[in-house]
Amino acid sequence: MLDGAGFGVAVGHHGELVQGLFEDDGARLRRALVSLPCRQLKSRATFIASDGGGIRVLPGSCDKARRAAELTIARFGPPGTGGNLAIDSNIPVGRGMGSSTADVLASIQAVLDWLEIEPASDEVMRIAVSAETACDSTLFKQQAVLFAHRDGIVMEAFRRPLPPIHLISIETTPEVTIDTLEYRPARYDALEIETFRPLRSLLRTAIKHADVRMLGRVATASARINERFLPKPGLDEIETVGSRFDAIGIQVAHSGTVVGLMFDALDRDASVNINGAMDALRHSGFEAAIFRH
Amino acid sequence: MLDGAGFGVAVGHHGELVQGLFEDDGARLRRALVSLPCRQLKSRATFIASDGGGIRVLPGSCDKARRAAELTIARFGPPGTGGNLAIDSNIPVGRGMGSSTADVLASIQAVLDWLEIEPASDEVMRIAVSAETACDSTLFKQQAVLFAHRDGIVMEAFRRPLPPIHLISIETTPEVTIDTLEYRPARYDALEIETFRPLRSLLRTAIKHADVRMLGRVATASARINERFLPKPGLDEIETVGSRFDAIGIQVAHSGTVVGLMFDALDRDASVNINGAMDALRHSGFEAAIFRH
Amino acid sequence: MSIHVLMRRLEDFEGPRLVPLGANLFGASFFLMKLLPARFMLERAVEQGRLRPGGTICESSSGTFGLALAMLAVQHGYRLILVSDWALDRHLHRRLVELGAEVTVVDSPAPSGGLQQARLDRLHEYLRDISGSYWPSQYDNRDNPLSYGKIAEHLIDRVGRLDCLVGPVGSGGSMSGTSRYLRTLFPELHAIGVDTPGSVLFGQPSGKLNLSGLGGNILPGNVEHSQFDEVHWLAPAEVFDATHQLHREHGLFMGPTSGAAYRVAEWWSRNNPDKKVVVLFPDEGHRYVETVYDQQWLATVAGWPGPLRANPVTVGAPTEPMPAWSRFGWGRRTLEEVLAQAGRE
Amino acid sequence: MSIHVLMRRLEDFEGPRLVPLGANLFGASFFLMKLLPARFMLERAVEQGRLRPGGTICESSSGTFGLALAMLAVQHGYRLILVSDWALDRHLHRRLVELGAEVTVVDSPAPSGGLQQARLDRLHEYLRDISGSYWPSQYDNRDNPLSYGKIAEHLIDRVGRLDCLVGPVGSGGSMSGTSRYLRTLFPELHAIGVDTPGSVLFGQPSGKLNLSGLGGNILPGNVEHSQFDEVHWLAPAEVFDATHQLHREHGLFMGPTSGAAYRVAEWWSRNNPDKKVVVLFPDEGHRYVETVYDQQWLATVAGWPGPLRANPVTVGAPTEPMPAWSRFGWGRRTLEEVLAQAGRE
Repeated sequence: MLDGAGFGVAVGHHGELVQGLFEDDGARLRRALVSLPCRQLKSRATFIASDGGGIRVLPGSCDKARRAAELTIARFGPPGTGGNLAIDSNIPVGRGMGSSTADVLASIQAVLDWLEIEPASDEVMRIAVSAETACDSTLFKQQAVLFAHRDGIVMEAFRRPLPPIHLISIETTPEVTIDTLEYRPARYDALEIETFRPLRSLLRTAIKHADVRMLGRVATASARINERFLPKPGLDEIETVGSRFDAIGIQVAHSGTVVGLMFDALDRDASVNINGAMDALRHSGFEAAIFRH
Repeated sequence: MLDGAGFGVAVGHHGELVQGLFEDDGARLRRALVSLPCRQLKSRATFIASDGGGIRVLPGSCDKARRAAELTIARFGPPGTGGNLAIDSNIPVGRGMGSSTADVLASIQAVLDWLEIEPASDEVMRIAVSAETACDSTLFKQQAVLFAHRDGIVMEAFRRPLPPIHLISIETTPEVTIDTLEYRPARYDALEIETFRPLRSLLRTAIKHADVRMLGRVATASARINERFLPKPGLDEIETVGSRFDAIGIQVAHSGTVVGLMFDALDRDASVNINGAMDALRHSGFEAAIFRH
Repeated sequence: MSIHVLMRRLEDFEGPRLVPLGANLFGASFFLMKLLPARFMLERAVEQGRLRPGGTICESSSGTFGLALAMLAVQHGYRLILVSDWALDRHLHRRLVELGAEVTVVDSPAPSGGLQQARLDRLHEYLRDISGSYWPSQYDNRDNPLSYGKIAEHLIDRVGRLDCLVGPVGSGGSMSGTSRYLRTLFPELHAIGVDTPGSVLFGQPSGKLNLSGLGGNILPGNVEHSQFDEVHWLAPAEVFDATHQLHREHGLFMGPTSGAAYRVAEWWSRNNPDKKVVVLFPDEGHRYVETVYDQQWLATVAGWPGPLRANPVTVGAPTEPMPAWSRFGWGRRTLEEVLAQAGRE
Repeated sequence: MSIHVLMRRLEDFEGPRLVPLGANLFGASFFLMKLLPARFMLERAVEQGRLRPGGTICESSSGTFGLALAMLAVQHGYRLILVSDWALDRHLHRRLVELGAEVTVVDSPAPSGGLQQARLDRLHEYLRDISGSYWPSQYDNRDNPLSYGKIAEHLIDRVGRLDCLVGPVGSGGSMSGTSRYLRTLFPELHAIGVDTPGSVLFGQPSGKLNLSGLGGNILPGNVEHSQFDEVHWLAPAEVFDATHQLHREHGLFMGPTSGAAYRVAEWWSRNNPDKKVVVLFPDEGHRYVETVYDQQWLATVAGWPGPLRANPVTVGAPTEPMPAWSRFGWGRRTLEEVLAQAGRE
């Protein structure tokens, strides 16, 4: 049992389609989000067990990943298990792109892979939230979910996965990074809280009908609400470029610095429009990259 | 691109928790089910590509798996791709335990693995239904879903995965096998159709609260309705044994021959009860095996 | 499966609104409970070719079933003839007429069976004379109880597992149907029917009835007696008092059958605090502003304003005289079984 | 975030029931639309310490807002004082009293501002004399429009993307609030307000009003004029005719403000067949059985039974005399902008 290695992979994201405060059963308000996963962004974890001696991690900065591995062993593994955890990730740090959650999830998966067990998704999410205090919804690929990222609870599962979206990723403040955990959660006012209600219903409808244009409306509205808390320099200008090139909306990292200009991946003209928008954005001095679904 | 091999794994199931006819949007009636996945039952597929020459499958009886691989290549792969598909499965055939769906899903995954792409769950399910005319819901692990198995559509996604259930698996007619595709779908009457409404709402509630006892009620009711179409010899006797040993319910393969006596996997007394029930069932001449979650 | 016919334009009005009335007591307050069985019966009649496009629906009703039919007839293009009697509220009468229903009011009782029978006699004349006419016959149509799967679904969605269902019994459809569906999942469900003295539904000798919607002088085929664990009978003054209590204490302005059910449910829930109880409130109070909700009218009611019984008296047989609130342990028996035992004692 | 106060016992009654009225026209039929803003205002007042346990709520209302407050007060233990006038339906009056509300009827108009002002004067006396009293003030309380996010949510859930919202304007809360929330997602939403001649809400010179719930002689702070693309004014006879049409053709028994909105929505929808329209129906017809739904009363209404305009006349300014159905392209402007332009022309 103590031989061998376990592997795990988890993806990063490009911020959120929606993030806000939503009523759960019993009118309880919960912070929740829908992450926009990016499969180009990956964290890979390798776990090699040893007999005792605690868990060491490389790079040493991935302390939450180490903690996640420890928690996974404490919950499922043989007592006294130690080991070496190696993380290899291409997800930018401090941009609100889920580097930390991806490291944590990949590490949990690596330990589970080594243990050869496959617990339910809610157990995995509970460990991730314990390790990190909050966790994105990137794990949920089969159905899109509205995920209470601080409670580790699915508030609502939608009927379908997210429809395919191409993105132009814009780094609005290349010189600034944000520590997600240090960042103080938004204090939404009553108007904002009530606005999340129609956002949620359009989100539900849009996913059910794979209507990316309506999804773009939801993302744009959420990005706008977030401006009061973590404004993105140049957002108006990005939106204006988008409207010239038939973008379906903008979305942001609600606790990060990136902005995404969204395009319908199933639209025949998407490539041409994306190239046009890229030129226009670069011309305006934005640092932009294309993320295809 | 044409080098290398792709691997895929899919699990079988022990019949369904529920199967029936349910109203969708616009009051459209759809046949749908919730499979009860069994991770001990697995089909593993290996795909090795070749340049042209069609797709060959081993064992040759797995024709639907071959067709699934073809459809996957037609949808995602380079034109003209051929190859060898090998299936290795421990799922009993003709028992309503999803051997065929598992072969199909494993084969699709193997081709996708070789292509290094990861399409959305709804695309995978569409291919599976095309290959097989119907497909179980075993793919959906993160959230339990009510799945329209002939349309390949998720009718409803629930907030949580299925709670852990231990099973005593009983083969009611060892000498009989059933060809799922040849088996004529149940013609439910109005009372049965209306009964699926409260079943569905208790299913939703039970999954949301991880209430296995209520889930047992739902499964038992569905098994009872199915008696008019594909009766399971000895069902009453199995249920009586169950009630003596605190089973939470019975479930059946609605188009197969197996019956499951369900136990709460989180109940401390489950093991003792399962052993007691096993003895009682064997004493009554049943062919029974334990499937732990 | 035959063609799935849809008459769902008013579907949003079919389900109840759930209101917590106590720690474990929930009221299911309907806009018009009969809308669901009426729609279901019509859909099924069309599916089975018993009702054709533009056909004529004929029914005997002085209450909510007639209104439900009228609302559906106007949506889906049917002619509607309703046979009614003096109990028809004048505002409701006006509404039915504006909805295009042809309303006939019968005022002399039949030699046997009273007004209810006289209305049926008139109804049968229409059915005989109008070709292609269709009679929903809510009292005996099996599709009436069959339609309540949707209500069972709704109740489970809102309160989860139920231990007890309480409701008034008129046609028998709602209580028999809903209990049956709920018992598929909760076999131990305790079902309590609420009736009134002088109603033959649960074995009382036939007498004059002063409560529309509760009990009757003819036994409907849709009362499935073996679904009931317990039956209560309330006298009119008690029913009206409870109706006002429901309004005063919970803000729910409902008809008298709701009041009757509320009194019984509140009592049972108080005595079984660990059980989850749902009580059915079939219609709103508007039809009763000139009767139940009018103090002058109430002053003419026998036994008003009381004193009233605070608890039911348990009777030995449903055939006993019942001056006021009485209860009997029905024990899921048939009417014959209960009456046979009552006769032996 | 402050404490999240819950007063949700009647929450099931807050949302509308959706009814298809045409290919792309949906009616949102409310039990009592004011229940949602009333609950929301009270919750917020408790959160912010403006309403304390057992406190006294004082409000001026002769209609549904008063009923909503009374239903909530009885649920959650508040004393309620309502100042009303002759327009209070007697059955509603009786209901309010049974719910424990203390109802004061003002019958002499103030020298300026008429009855509406006289009621406000009386209200202010109560607020001054009763310590710990709280005035919801639905006409100016920002929490009124704020509460309609839930309605926007509900409409999107049921019909998806909306192109046009039509509704009567009284306090301004429902149309201003719902439009605002919907525009967060559908900025191009076409919002149509329905008013009546003689109401100052959209610039008519103040005149005698014969329609409760539609328009007013005092301009509420909650009418956010810049939310409206188009405004219609209907005379009483037109409103009542439309109310009967809504009942006759769709089985919906609603109050006159619903009828007014229906006429406008039906016309706009007919002229924009590719647009999805939702029309708000704020309350049911029961309060009007002795007026709008009574033919004898109707015979006393000026201009009844017609002839009536089949289409609106487009006016050049909202200040023009309007003998009958009129419309004006408001263009999301403020009242000042519109009146300034009207003055220049």
